[in-house]
Amino acid sequence: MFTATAAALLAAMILALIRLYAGPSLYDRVLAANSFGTKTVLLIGVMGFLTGRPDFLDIALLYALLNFIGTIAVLKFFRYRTLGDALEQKNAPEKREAGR
Amino acid sequence: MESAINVALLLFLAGTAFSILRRTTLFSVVMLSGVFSLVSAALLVHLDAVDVAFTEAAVGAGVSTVLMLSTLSLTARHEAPSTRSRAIPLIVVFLTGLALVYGTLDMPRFGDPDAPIHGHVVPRYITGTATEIGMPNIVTAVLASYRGFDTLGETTVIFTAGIGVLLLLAGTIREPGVAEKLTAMDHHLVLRVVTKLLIGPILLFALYVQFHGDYGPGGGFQAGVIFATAFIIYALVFGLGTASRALPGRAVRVLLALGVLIYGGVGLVSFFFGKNYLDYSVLGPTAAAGQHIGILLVEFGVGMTVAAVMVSTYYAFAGQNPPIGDEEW
Amino acid sequence: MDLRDAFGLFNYWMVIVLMMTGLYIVVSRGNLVKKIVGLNIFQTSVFLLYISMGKVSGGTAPILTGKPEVFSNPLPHVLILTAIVVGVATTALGLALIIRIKNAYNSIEEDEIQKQDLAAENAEGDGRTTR
Amino acid sequence: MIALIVDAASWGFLVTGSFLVVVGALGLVRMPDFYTRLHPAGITDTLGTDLILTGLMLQAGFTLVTVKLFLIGAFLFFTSPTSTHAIANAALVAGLKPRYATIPPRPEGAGAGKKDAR
Repeated sequence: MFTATAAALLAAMILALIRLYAGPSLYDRVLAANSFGTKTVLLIGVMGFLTGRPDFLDIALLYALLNFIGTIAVLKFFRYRTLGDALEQKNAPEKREAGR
Repeated sequence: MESAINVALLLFLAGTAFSILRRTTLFSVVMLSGVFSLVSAALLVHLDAVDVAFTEAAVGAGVSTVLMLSTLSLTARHEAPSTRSRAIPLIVVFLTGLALVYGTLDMPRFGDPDAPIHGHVVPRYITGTATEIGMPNIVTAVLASYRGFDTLGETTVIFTAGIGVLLLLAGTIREPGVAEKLTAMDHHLVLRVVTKLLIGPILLFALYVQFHGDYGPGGGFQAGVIFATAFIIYALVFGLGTASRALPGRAVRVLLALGVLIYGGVGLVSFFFGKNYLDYSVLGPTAAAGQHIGILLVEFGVGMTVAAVMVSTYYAFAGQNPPIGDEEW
Repeated sequence: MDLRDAFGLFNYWMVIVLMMTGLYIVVSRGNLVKKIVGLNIFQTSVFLLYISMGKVSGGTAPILTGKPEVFSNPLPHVLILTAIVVGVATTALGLALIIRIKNAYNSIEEDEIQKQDLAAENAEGDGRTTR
Repeated sequence: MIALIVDAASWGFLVTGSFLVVVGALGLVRMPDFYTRLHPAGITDTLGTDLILTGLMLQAGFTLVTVKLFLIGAFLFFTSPTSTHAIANAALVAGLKPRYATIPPRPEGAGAGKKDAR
């Protein structure tokens, strides 16, 4: 049963990676990375049960606590340092205005 | 299933590495390298290296992404199209790769219990940990006691790197008043509330990791990074000024040196009892109890230095003046 | 070499693929931040090589449970654990250098920096010959 | 008997959770633009995650492992929606427009389709 769950999680991770590689915008990548992180937390948990030593959940706990920092950092460096310039796209003055 | 997970995770790593190679938007590169670290942590758990996975998780989940993003915000966001020839590096890389693959043909097969790496001192460490040190986590025992010298060296390297960052960036840190205004996220009520909720548990978890390292995965290196991450989140959301009121930069610099001093000092104490440097067995009533006290103190020093290096690095990065030439981005 | 052998070396080969990808990024790309990311990939692949060598089939994580069990080799774990934190500290140092380079040259592309260096050198050389 | 029921319930949770996680990931790939992708990524992941963790908790019984699993669930319950909110906010602030808006976009937002193509 854990095997089936692990297989499902791996499949979901592949799908999230496809979105991560494909983009197209940076936000899609951040979203995919974030969702990939949640799936990794689950996979680490299930892997503990698969090997019969489920007492190593501290790593999953760590990711559950800290994984949103990357997202906050992205939001912050977008909005407060870079004058709201839309990423992956230069010369977009109207968006720069929206950012302020 | 075991080997399927192994193969799948290795393929994820390769795919992510190729994707990093192809992207030219540096923000995407940073996000991908975060995912790379995540997958490698899962793979390390799979390969039984729970302590290593814990360290990779602690570092990769926050600190390295935040440092990379702050560098990007100070430098550039796009990679300029390269004008160099691709052929020569490709040939070099292929030849090196082939030579390395040829080298692996003589290596013991993956998982071989009779491989030479498992001989020598390793059986001694595994059997000795229970009797000589008396703690369940073999990795912590080897790290802090059997190979305490190595770890002292590594801690000193981290300390030196922290000093290097401060030397490079301290001259260009901007006025604290300006920094405060620029860096707080006042409009984000959701983020402020959730961050407030989470900082307590993160600090508690760091303490758990610091002092539970003898029994489970964890120890000073991991706990130091987690402590630092808590302060970095605080600084990200509530502003650099608020964070440096809670933990002033001067105090961080004192802790930076104090951690290494604690480590070295514990070693000196055993001199006074007529033992070798970093031999903790004299510190307690019995040898095992002494080892336990010594390892706790040493790990505490490591945690202090690592946390201080990470926090002072973040302070230095976040306090930089944004470059003047914004328009060219 | 039969299939079993090839499977027994799969981990090492994937590690080499990762290592070479990292090396290729470092050698072929001129952007300094990307070079640092490439170095990180190279570094992680070395970590995986060490940990793969330490794995014992049927072994478990080297934390004693009170029962007699086969443990994977703890020594590579110790070496790599410290190396990861040292790695992030040196990465921070590299990034700090990049920030200073950006301040001095207003660019983080290696080609551009070399061009500026060369121009400065030539100007200096001209000054010396006319003197 | 009780053990059998707990086991069956745990399997039920695990299967449903795995199904939801896969469906969410599928949605992440198949949905047409960034804002629609937020739904499968954010909502289904939260429910799928909690179901899988509940299934694992039933397997672990009353041990420290269950406490840790509960904490993982609780923290993900807070952080996952927060990061979804943060990304959506960042995208909106940076000027990324929804591809299929029901309100006709203002003239300056006319290039929404073009923007998405990048």
